Amino acid sequence: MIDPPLERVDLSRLRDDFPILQTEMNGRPLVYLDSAATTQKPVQVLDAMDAYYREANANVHRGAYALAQEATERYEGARGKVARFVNADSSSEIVFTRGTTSSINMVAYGWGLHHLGEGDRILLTTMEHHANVVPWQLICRHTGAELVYLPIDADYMVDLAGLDELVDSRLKIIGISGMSNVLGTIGPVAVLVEAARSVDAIVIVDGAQMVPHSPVDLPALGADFVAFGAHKMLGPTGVGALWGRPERFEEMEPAEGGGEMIRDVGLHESSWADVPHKFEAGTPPIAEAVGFGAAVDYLSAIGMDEVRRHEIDITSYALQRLAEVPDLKVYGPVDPAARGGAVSFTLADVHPHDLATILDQEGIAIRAGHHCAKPLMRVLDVPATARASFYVHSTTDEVDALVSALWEARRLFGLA
Amino acid sequence: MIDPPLERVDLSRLRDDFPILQTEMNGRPLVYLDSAATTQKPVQVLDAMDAYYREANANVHRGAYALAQEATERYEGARGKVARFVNADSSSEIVFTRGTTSSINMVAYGWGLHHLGEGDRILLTTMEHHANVVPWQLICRHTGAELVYLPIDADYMVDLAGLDELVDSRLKIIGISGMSNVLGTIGPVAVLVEAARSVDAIVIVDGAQMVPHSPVDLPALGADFVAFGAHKMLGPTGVGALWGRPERFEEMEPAEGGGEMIRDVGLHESSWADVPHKFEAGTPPIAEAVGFGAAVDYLSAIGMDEVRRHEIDITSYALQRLAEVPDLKVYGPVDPAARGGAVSFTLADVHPHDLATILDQEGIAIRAGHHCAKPLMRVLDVPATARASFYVHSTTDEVDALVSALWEARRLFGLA
Amino acid sequence: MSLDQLYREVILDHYRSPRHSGSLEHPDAHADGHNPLCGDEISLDLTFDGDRVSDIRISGRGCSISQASASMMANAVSGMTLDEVRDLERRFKEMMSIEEGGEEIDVKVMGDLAALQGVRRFPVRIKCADLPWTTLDEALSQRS
Amino acid sequence: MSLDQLYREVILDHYRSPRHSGSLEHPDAHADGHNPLCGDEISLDLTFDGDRVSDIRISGRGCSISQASASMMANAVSGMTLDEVRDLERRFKEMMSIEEGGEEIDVKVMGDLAALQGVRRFPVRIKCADLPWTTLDEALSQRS
Ligand SMILES: Cc1ncc(COP(=O)(O)O)c(C=O)c1O
Ligand SMILES: Cc1ncc(COP(=O)(O)O)c(C=O)c1O
Repeated sequence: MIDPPLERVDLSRLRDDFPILQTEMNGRPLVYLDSAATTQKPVQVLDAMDAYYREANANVHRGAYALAQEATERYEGARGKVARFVNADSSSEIVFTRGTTSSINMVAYGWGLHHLGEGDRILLTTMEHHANVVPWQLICRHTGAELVYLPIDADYMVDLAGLDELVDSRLKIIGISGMSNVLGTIGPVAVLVEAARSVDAIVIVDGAQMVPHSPVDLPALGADFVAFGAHKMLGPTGVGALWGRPERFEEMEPAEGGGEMIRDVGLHESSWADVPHKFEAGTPPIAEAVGFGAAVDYLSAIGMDEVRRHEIDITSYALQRLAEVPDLKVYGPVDPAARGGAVSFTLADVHPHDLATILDQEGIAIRAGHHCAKPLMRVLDVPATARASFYVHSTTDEVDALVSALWEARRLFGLA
Repeated sequence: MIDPPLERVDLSRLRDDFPILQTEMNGRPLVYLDSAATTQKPVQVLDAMDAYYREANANVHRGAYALAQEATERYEGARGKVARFVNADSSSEIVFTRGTTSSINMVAYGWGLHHLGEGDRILLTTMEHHANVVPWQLICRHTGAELVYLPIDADYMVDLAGLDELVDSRLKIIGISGMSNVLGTIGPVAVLVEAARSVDAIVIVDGAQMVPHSPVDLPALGADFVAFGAHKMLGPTGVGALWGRPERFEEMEPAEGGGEMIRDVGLHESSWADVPHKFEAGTPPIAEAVGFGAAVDYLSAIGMDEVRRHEIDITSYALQRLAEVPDLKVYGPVDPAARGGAVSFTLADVHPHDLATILDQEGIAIRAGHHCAKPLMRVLDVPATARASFYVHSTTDEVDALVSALWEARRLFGLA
Repeated sequence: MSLDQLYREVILDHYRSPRHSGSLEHPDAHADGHNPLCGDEISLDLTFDGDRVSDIRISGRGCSISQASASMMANAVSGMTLDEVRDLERRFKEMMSIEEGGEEIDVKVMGDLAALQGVRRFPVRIKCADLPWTTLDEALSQRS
Repeated sequence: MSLDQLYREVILDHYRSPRHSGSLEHPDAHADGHNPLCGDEISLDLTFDGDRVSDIRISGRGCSISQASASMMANAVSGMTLDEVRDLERRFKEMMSIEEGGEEIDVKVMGDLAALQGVRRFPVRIKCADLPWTTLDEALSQRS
């Protein structure tokens, strides 16, 4: 384990913890700039999962033998770690899910389906990830509710000018990204929470990017639900979490039925277990939760203030260096303190996929495409963007490599 | 890798592949007799997942760089492996899910919610796992459909006497366990498939126990959907599969919305990707799918005929030895060829939890409780049973240890 | 041998012949207890004579530990004042939580209940022993 | 250098100045192509004069490879008989799948399309080059 707290200058030491960062891609040392899509995993996380399978694997709960008890303790222990990481008041405010998408769907089906009717409204923004759009479209089909949107302004911030007009008794749910995976924009959660309160609407925050990249105190945020996932914060695939206010969880119906989530099952009627188990039907992602716990331990050892500080540093540097490249356009706020470390850009008429291929040959992994934000692509009037995104192990050298490769792209595309 | 096919006598060699089987519980060598709850994992599965994270981790699909391509190939490669394992005609007949429970809920919400109405009927049996009961209760609430049940007969087989009476135009869905996790009973899938055909109902098989324990050719089974999970067949937690007939998948709506499952997303309307991706919203359990692929490779190397033969052998032996213990009652078919390797029993008035505690002290892990089958417990008129369950690595020595410990339980409870 | 300590004769006796078994037609307080992890159930009726437990009836299903604990508890609290019940409850909880080799159990005060001290060595089963007590707690809290 | 091979001038020229760009008001056949993995889009209209492609118009959005491939394809098939189109299609698929250092590409037959052979070395991008052809396939299958 690393010793908390690390000195700022020592973050580069972390790289040794990530086996994949020692590998090559296309014969070049891997420069991984796609952490917004999924993060790489430190050995501490891999070892925690491996140890679970080698020493403690059994199905959780209900097991009357020592191994099952140990498995249950590691699983529930992980819940406690995640709860403490987000400063929850109790472990029961954390429901383990399959990931961010699954967490949002759980609220859509578990709360939305039961509280929305004809003419009710759900307010989103045009920068939302598909995960915070499509579930609500599905719920609208079932309930007759309708979607309304807040636009993005010229500075790539959520435009709140029209908010007042949209806040009335029809408004039941506000869905907002805590941090955009395309623009980096930090969502105006506080303002929306206040607006929601005035009409008794609930606020669900898509925390997929927010939780991994900044210190969070979820109860203090004021929202009702926050969805996030492990694989974007050094943890494994296959597990995520839904944080919720206890009173909202009480109002929510289980979205899935099965074992573990019941109190009693009759042939025609059943009753539910207490929160959070009520929402965890079936064998949960046990090893994955254990890995999630190890990931938040790792992040806590660094310190989330330090994580955020490093992100601001590296993003500032990247924005600066990218500005040197002619014909390069960045989509997102210019102030590094108002944004996360996902930097979207285009280069003249070079299609982002061509850019990605060119960078790939240099060992540099960036994402190119619509980033699961097609509505936003239409707002930006581009079919796709290229996106570099950073995390705790990212270095200025890696930014430099990105920038040189962009110059090479200019040459290849004959941009003078 | 082990070399296929193993000689029958060599199955015990497999034990070296399972690190946890070399450990102790309460100071005694672990005798793991709870494979029906979850199986232990061979190193081959753990290594495949570890290697994925160390060499190839990236988000799948859409990635234009080599690492993302490699991750996608491993993920889709795993889909191909699982498809071949169940003899599917194409990889697109396999949807990766969170597990068996999730697979059944997907059909309930994706097919049931859209095809059922007031007065329609869903036919289940009283031996179903909660995972194949509760989702249908939830769908009945939403649609006004009703549940009807086939009972269990005195030989612990599904009683088909009343079937004809229940097969009429109201019948829309039949849900049947391919193999009971409590009784070991093999469900009468073929008979129910024929009954369903006559009235155009669909059949969904809960294959949680069936798929891991016997050679399966899912298309030949005749059912419309089969749900199963990795963690009960040497694979990791956090992933499962839903096999479906292509034409049924086409009739099915996505149960969850988000990234990866879309063709296009507008502000108010979206269109879906092709099957199977249409049903895989969000970042899938990538490493877990890779582990699932390694698990079916391992089972295929043994050969599923051999797996089944071993299960019949060890179950015969267990039934024989258990019959020697006075006051011990087994719940389930006596013919080992008509059942799987989950053996439920009670011993006089010793409560199953007390039994489990006593066995636990001897290093023997068995399950005690309702096994997520409360309706069946009512049929059997017991609050709980003890259950020993076997898999490829189980030995007759382990059965012997179980039987001695049961004698010890007799002594402790003063049974003469 | 610790299993012998867990399954002492007095425990099996209470398990097999539970005292104060049954229910009351007009209870002053009632509560149902349930251990979701293992399915054990306790249903508890009480009547009071002023501050004193005049009758207590318990029905339930479950393992020897939960059912014996219920029977022993019923025996003990029957006829006690509320304060005495609270005191016994505190002592019982203490007994279940103290380290082995810690404070001695006062067998005179605890009576048969002292037989449950072996449960401490089986952490999975402590909840079984606790179930009747948490159910009693709920019934009493209804009353006040 | 392989990237230079991929992004040859002729490809960039077709990317920047796509031939046969646009749509037809009364097409005899039409198809939309879409690569769900990267989002590239192709929309294709055809008219026929008997067995011969009399006009072809393409509009689309996407990377240099898919758009250049579309433009080159339109150039090549315009005026061809259906059999000739099928033959060219076969040759193109062959070119994209053969091992490097394998059979020589017949530049005379393939024309500008030969410039796409560099794509083979970038397996992720082969689908980009293929997209216009699978879309053409669909349009032709509508007709028969
Ligand atoms: C017959 C049967 N069905 C369904 C399930 C549910 O599987 P899971 O908990 O992995 O979703 C199980 C296992 O618990 C089972 O044995
Ligand atoms: C802002 C945002 N929301 C939601 C998601 C969906 O997360 P997942 O795919 O892990 O469910 C992502 C990541 O893809 C994201 O960046």
